[in-house]
Amino acid sequence: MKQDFKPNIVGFLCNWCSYAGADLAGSSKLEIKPYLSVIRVMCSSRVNSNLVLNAFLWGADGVLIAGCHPGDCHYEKGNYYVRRRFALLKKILETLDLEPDRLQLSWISASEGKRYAEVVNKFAEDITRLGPSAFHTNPNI
Amino acid sequence: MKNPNVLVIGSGVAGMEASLILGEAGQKVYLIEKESLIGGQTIKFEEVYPNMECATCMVAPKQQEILQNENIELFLLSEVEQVKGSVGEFKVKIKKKARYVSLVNCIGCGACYEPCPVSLENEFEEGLSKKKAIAVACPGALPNVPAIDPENCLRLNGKKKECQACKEACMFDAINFSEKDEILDLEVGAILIATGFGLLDAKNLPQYGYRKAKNVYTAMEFERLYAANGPTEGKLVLRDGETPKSIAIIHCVGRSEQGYCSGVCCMYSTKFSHFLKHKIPEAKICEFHTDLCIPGKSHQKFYQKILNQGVDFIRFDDIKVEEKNGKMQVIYKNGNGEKDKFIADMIILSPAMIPGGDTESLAKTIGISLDKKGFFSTQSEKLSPVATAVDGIFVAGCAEGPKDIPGSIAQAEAAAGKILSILR
Amino acid sequence: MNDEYTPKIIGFLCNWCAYTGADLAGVSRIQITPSLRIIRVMCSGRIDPLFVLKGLLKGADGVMMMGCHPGDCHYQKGNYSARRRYVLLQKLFEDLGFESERIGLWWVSASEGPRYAQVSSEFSEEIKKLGPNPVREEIFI
Amino acid sequence: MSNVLKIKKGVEQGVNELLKFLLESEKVKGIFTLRKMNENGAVSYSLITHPKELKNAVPLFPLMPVNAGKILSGFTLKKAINEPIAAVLRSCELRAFIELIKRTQGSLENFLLISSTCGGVYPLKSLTDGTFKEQVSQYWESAKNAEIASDIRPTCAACEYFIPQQADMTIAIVGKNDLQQECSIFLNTKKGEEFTIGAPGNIVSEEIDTKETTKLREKRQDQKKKLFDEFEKNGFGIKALVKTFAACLSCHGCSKACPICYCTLCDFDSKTHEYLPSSHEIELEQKGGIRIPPGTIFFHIGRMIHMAVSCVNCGMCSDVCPVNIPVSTIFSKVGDSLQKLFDYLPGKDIEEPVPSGTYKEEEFTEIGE
Amino acid sequence: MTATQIDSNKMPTKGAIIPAEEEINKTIVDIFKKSLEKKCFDAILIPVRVPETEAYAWVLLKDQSLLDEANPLPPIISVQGAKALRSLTKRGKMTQNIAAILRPCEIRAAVELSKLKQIHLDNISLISIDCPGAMPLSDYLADPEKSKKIYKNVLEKWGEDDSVRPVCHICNRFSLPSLLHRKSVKISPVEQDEAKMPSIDLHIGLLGGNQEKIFLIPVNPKGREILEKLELKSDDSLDLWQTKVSEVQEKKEKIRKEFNLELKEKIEGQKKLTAVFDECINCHNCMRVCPICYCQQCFFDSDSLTLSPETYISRAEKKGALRFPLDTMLFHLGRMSHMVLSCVSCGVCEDACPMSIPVAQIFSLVADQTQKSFDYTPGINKEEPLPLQDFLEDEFHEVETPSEAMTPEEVN
Amino acid sequence: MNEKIGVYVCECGPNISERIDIDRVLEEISSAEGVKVAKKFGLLCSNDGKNYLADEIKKEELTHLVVAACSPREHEQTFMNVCLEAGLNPYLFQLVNIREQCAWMISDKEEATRMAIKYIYAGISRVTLHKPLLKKELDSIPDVLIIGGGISGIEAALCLAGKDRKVYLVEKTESLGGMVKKFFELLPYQGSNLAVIEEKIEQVQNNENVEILTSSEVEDVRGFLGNFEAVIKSKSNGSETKEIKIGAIIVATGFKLFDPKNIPQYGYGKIENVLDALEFEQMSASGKILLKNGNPPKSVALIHCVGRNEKGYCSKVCCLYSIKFARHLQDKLPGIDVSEFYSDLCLPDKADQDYFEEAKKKGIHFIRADNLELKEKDGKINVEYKVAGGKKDSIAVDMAILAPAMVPSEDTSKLAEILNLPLDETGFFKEVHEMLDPISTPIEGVYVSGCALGPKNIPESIIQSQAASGKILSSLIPGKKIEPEVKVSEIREEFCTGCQTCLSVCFYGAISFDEYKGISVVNEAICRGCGSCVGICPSGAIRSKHFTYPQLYLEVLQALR
Repeated sequence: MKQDFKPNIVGFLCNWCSYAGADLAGSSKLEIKPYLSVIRVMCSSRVNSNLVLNAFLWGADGVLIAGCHPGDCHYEKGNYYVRRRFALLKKILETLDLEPDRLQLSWISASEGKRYAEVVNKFAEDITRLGPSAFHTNPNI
Repeated sequence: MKNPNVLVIGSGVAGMEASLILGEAGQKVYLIEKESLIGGQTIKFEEVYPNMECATCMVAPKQQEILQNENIELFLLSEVEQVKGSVGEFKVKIKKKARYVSLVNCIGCGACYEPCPVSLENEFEEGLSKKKAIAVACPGALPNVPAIDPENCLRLNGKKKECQACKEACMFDAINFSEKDEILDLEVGAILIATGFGLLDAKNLPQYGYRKAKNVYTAMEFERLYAANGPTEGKLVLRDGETPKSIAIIHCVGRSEQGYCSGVCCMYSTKFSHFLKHKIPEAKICEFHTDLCIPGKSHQKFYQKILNQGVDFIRFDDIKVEEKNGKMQVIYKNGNGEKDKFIADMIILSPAMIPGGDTESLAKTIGISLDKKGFFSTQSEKLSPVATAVDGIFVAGCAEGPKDIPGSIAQAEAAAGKILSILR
Repeated sequence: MNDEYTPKIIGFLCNWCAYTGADLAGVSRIQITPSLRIIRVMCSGRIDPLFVLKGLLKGADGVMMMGCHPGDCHYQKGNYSARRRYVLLQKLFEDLGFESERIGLWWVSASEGPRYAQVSSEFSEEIKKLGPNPVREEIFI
Repeated sequence: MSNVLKIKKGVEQGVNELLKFLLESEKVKGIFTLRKMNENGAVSYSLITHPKELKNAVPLFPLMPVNAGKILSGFTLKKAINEPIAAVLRSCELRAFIELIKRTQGSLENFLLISSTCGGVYPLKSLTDGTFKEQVSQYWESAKNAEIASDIRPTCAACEYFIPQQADMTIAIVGKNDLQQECSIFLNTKKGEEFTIGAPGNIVSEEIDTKETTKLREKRQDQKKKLFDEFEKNGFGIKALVKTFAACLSCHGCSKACPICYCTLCDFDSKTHEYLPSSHEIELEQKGGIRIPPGTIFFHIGRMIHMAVSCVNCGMCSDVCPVNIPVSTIFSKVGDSLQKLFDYLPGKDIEEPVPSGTYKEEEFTEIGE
Repeated sequence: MTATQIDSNKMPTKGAIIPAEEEINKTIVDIFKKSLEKKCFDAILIPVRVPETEAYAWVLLKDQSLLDEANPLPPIISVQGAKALRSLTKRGKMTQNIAAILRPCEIRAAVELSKLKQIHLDNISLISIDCPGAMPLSDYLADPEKSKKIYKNVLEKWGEDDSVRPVCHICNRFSLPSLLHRKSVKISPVEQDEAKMPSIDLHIGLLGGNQEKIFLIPVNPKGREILEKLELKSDDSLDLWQTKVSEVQEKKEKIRKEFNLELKEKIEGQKKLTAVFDECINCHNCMRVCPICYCQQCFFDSDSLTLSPETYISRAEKKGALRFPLDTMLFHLGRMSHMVLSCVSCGVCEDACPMSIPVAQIFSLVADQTQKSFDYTPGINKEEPLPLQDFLEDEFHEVETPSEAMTPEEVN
Repeated sequence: MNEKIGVYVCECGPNISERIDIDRVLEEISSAEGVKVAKKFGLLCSNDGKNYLADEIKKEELTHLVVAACSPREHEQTFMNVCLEAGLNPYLFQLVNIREQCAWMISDKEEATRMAIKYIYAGISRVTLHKPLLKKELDSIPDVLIIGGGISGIEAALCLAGKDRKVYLVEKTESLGGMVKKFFELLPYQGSNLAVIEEKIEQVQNNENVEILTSSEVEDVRGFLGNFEAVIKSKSNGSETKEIKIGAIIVATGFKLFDPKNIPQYGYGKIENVLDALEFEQMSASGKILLKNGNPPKSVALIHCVGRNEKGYCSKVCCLYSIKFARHLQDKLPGIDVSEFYSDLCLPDKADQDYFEEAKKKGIHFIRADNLELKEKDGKINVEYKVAGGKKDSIAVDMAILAPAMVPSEDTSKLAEILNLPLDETGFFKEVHEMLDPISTPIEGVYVSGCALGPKNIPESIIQSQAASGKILSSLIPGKKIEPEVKVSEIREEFCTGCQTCLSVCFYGAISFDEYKGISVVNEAICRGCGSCVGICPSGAIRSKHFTYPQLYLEVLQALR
């Protein structure tokens, strides 16, 4: 693992819970590792496999999807669907041994600023440990 | 011509809901809140039964809407001083206390907390954490603007007149020590009281050992204790930093003294068990209850689920808490009249919901009556569950009696409905 | 070949000239071949070669295209395009060994009722001579 | 006569030298060319931006995994590139690109177009069935001698347009006896000359058309005639077509691979050509039986109507056909005839309009009277 | 028990045994001729050889004479049968009664498509047949005569001859009635058993018949009614068939396991998988012939992914080079994420791949794993909801980051 | 491309400026494609800042605006308003959050600056794909359909009907009043006040803005908030149907009682003088509390929680009305012996407990028991039961009154289908959000009140009706147009394959299927813009405005810079 490896992590955050949680982490001045770029979506269920694959294949070292806790979805059921889709994607990557650990699904509520910071930092650590994604440099992808 | 404006007193879920409905209808709403933030009691909860939704996530969009709605004028740190007139033409005097921090200039960066030399007990956190004399109640409070506590601010209470640490730290010129309390005159067509509830002070019931035994908490304290934005950031620890291994939750604290069942304690106590079981799976948890009051179509299922998770539910007749050799024990008589005891590291009391602190004075100010239990009374004999005896004055939420959140919201919507119906 | 055989012919007629011409023939009580089924289009330029192809592959015995005379197009230039497409189609049919006689293009003006009657009955006669479109019996088409 | 850059190296190394020069001197931002991907011989087009990646560049490799014209069109569909890129592509690919640009499906702007006199390419199948390595050993020899290399795509063997028309530079291959010693790059345009200023090698003056190229053209023309005749021998008319397309899976892979088929949603894949159950039933009543899915012949002829005048005979369609239908032969036969009809050579001149989009008042005047 | 295992208690036990006088193919065709005569059906959808060629095409026929060239089990799959059914009924239901004779994977794809509203199964009797697999399209086209002979052998030696396509060789779903779907559907318990049966009416059993007889197996009342109309008694015992099905099943499971282990070794991991797909030329043939890929316009063919050239250049600059056509890996993984839960491993994708990439084998491997984790076997019963259109509130917690950011131990 | 993008970075006092090197940010991004100006400002959300921005938009003739400042949750609306004022479509603006999620979270200035640049790049490339979205306005009909003429329905009608708002009150039976008309007394501790009900019925009958349709049922409903159409079938007028147009609907179809016959050990229907609560209400209302043999009962057992375990919920009201029965029996038949068998007493209203205490004082026996079984014995009813600790006991009584669980009324599931409303596990209508929105349904403009949602007492039912009225009065104002959400999903017709997957995941019923075209159709008036449908559509035929695939995809790309 190189010292200067700064992973690129893409985080899809749902507007109502996780994005608010991230804001709270910010206003609580919690320190996070500067590797995660946040992309706001209205509901975690908007995140389809293509977006995740895009990020992953285009060289993201990690992808995080965060939404409201099950049952808390602002649109009632969205996160249940995304969980299924995610389970599918994870399984595909697992079967093909494509480093499924680079994908993570987390439920982060609006009040969980602390958790947001913890999740992001832990994920960043894990990814740093995994090292750069090889897709990043493969000219055939 | 009736004045179309409405005065809403209290910005808890009921007050917010009613204000939003009235605001959406195009009515001008004056929303009066005695605290420095909006949201009432609900924002203190981490999650709510029976679906364990995150309360902040539920309420935050509503809070945002209140702050952004053009039809809603919000008065924080404010109380009603006088009400005159009748339906369609009430004249109201409001006392708005100085905040000393400008809601317009402050951007909520929090730079001013650090330098403040005063450290105080944080009431919002049930005294479980400290705050400064200039502070917001909790992270994520809305509006995200601190207030200065004039009684404790060294400059304002005169103890150190030259202190202006906060002002120096503020880059936005948001702090104004010379701000004064104001009296405002409002004219409204209808008034809605949504001042909420308080909890019976457990100190008044010595048998429960509150404030005597070390780790006895009230329900509200426990709510904050496990809140992700609370004093321990959701870490469940006792005052000495230990993780509790056996927990007793005692229902009906003050029920017989108050003479009514508060209707929600059984469920929220069960919710506590749910949370505890989740966080500390190996912990022994015991719920002490009398009659279980779990109406609502999904509540029994929830109770059953917790029961199946291995939480003990014990029906008691007589109960007290004692501390012996540093161990707390719950001594009780069970449903069959047999005596028994339970050793607990942590005891959570579920006290009765009582009228909010200033209910009596507010009733006097407005000129409406209270019922036997001290809540605002409605014309229930006329099947008007949100109307008071005075035309044009309504009551919603726990100001009318103990209630759960949906009950409060429904009442708020009902009151808004009645108001829209009479003001059109 | 059966004497009874009446070919199925589809005619695509432009609204402004040919169709009016056909109407005129009707008003003038000129006998028209009963084989012709007319489809009105606004301009001969609208006749998609795919219409013609589809008609033939679905078993029409002949397809007629009719439009305004060159220079008379209601839409200025439509019939020139139609002509190119017709040429293309005819050439293509020849190359593929189809009976390119089964398609035809005629300019018929609004006043040419008799011409309309004449070209259509002539075409019908020719088609009769060709016999039914062999495509009709083709199952694997 | 035009200026020719002569690099004293074998043609393959010579071209790589040139490309390296272009990239290293930062005259171009990148090189678009074929690149070897693995040891199996698989190549793909790549945009190479770093000189170190040029070691895998195989600009003249006799395989066409995709038609580069289609790729460049997609590349510049949203807008033109704003920094120069050198693109190495074959004559038919260049023609396809130009046909697409005529339909505003891309832009030539800022491209430095490098092409070659083309000896043809091998079918992709030769790669998958392992025959490629053996076949390719003959390739350069045939090119040198202006012969038709055996086993190349049938459509390549019959291609007479192997000298590119619109390229800024043309690498001479066909009939070049000194292929292994010298690389001749014809600088056809001012742009071509400008970009080679400072390049290794020396400039001479030469004619691209030689006796040798004429010889190959004639051979290919013969081959074409043979190919077309053979097709005609197999039968004409609807019955023959049904047989030819009997195995068609309706996968429409031919249209997807075709550089000229640029539609986002092909009409034949759209709802326009879906049938109501009732229309199936009517036809069933009439015929006693119907092929499902219907419209096989309709699709192929329909596609022909849409694109045959622009067909550049690249042969991609035949290569991707999973059931070995000689699509490209049929299309080039029809295309050839239609192009003659309109006196049109696709991709020859970017200014020349597509025949179906234009007309002359005084043409085909005998029609319709 | 998983859905793929045989629960012989639930398999149909009674059917009609028909002796085959000449070839079994002729016996089957004769039954269908009779079914047209007896008005069991108005028309039949079946593969028919195109005259004067070696190609097969789906034909919907009324005319009995067309059945002479019909073959319910041709050596190849040309168009996937579900695709044919879709072409027939995408826009609505048939008004006539149609019998569709399809291979098990085709039926399953058809059932999946009916869930996706691409096929209207009303008035269609699905008739399945024990399937020994099909041969690679390229092998067959290279030498049809030889292939036909080989295929005869395949039919005789179930599961032993590996001249069939790899996915057929490892197929463990070759006899539909042996598959039951596990989840109860929302209907009364009385109908439960029937509802768990595959959505077919009739099955043609070849296994255990030794090329001398075939089994006509009704799966539901409609199937029994058809046999009645054909004046066939359906009370013959199916022991022979059942035993053979179980036997072959066991064998196939074993082959499949070993095969997939080997395959995994070959493709697993970023490097290997990328290398496998390196040769992809982006023709999308695999998607176009796939019965489950039903989209009018594939997302990966659409304009959604087109970007400005600068973005491509900057991507190239990061790696030194960038391969075109772009995003082939994205296409394969993306397509996989769209359809793999419904993948029936019919193998047509691989047949259609001009670059001979083992698409079907890879997809089948992933389908195995993913479908297992969703406890879903595609195409068994049309009442079972598609996994991604459904959810349970309490499931898949293993994919979530644990909600405990701190465990109690850490707190202490 | 002719974009003229303006990028403005807010210093937010020291909050951003001290943590991020804004000058470097500006230097970097000013060369980004399409950027015309890139500037910083002290505090953009201040009045000065807003005016500055508005001036800049006009002065620089900006086509797109990017502001890098705080969270969109804080000031997105603020800057959208600035755009509106300056004549720029507010959806051609993107707020980039470099405060909360950047400056405040990353202490290393270098890193924070790097991230800020990434974020702003993402904002710039995204904004170029933004489409100007326009607010839509739809006419709305203020009239309301109320289904169910019980106390809930009547209350809602009274609350809603007015000069400019008509109410259709549809009742299945021949007369209004519903269940409560069958009671002998409404609220236990306030005496008989049946008159209140009669008064309300009269009021509603005399209200000229209420059209009462008795013996009628709703056959079909189509449309959305503000524009529903309903077909009402009347049974009395020879099955005549009537079509009405309304803007909102309240379902108040009430409840029925659980049939005690389902639990044989209560002997209901087999043993004489075992009544259910409703039968006793009516008996009391008639004034004659008599046994089958014509004699008044001398002892009565009141049995709570009949069916509670079977249904899985407590019906809340039975405890109180059983006490009401007991006290009524004592009043009418002095000396009578009354025993109440209960499991848990549920008396959550503030006055309930006192009422119960009084009953206890009056000598009514309260027995906590389970495993009850009623048997006929010597012409009497023998109640056998177990008390806590498992001890068995029994008493013999003349009469037993069962308090069965409240269950959904017959038509609930049929109506749910017509209205496309979900039911919960218990078979009652399901509220959109049990906590926060207790009377709304997933279909905007359709509300449910009273016992159709679950067991409830009369005041609660009334509150819910008033609440539903409140919602309608505030959202459907006569003459005012409704403004549906702008960032909704849209279908690209030619790409839709008609698989209806999107329908299956849309919680709000905003997508329907056009049989003729064979494609899905989004009703923009209903869609809330969550994008679940977009997430699941494989072909990308459906997309969410302002969160389109390419927009997000460019953000991803920039994140990977």
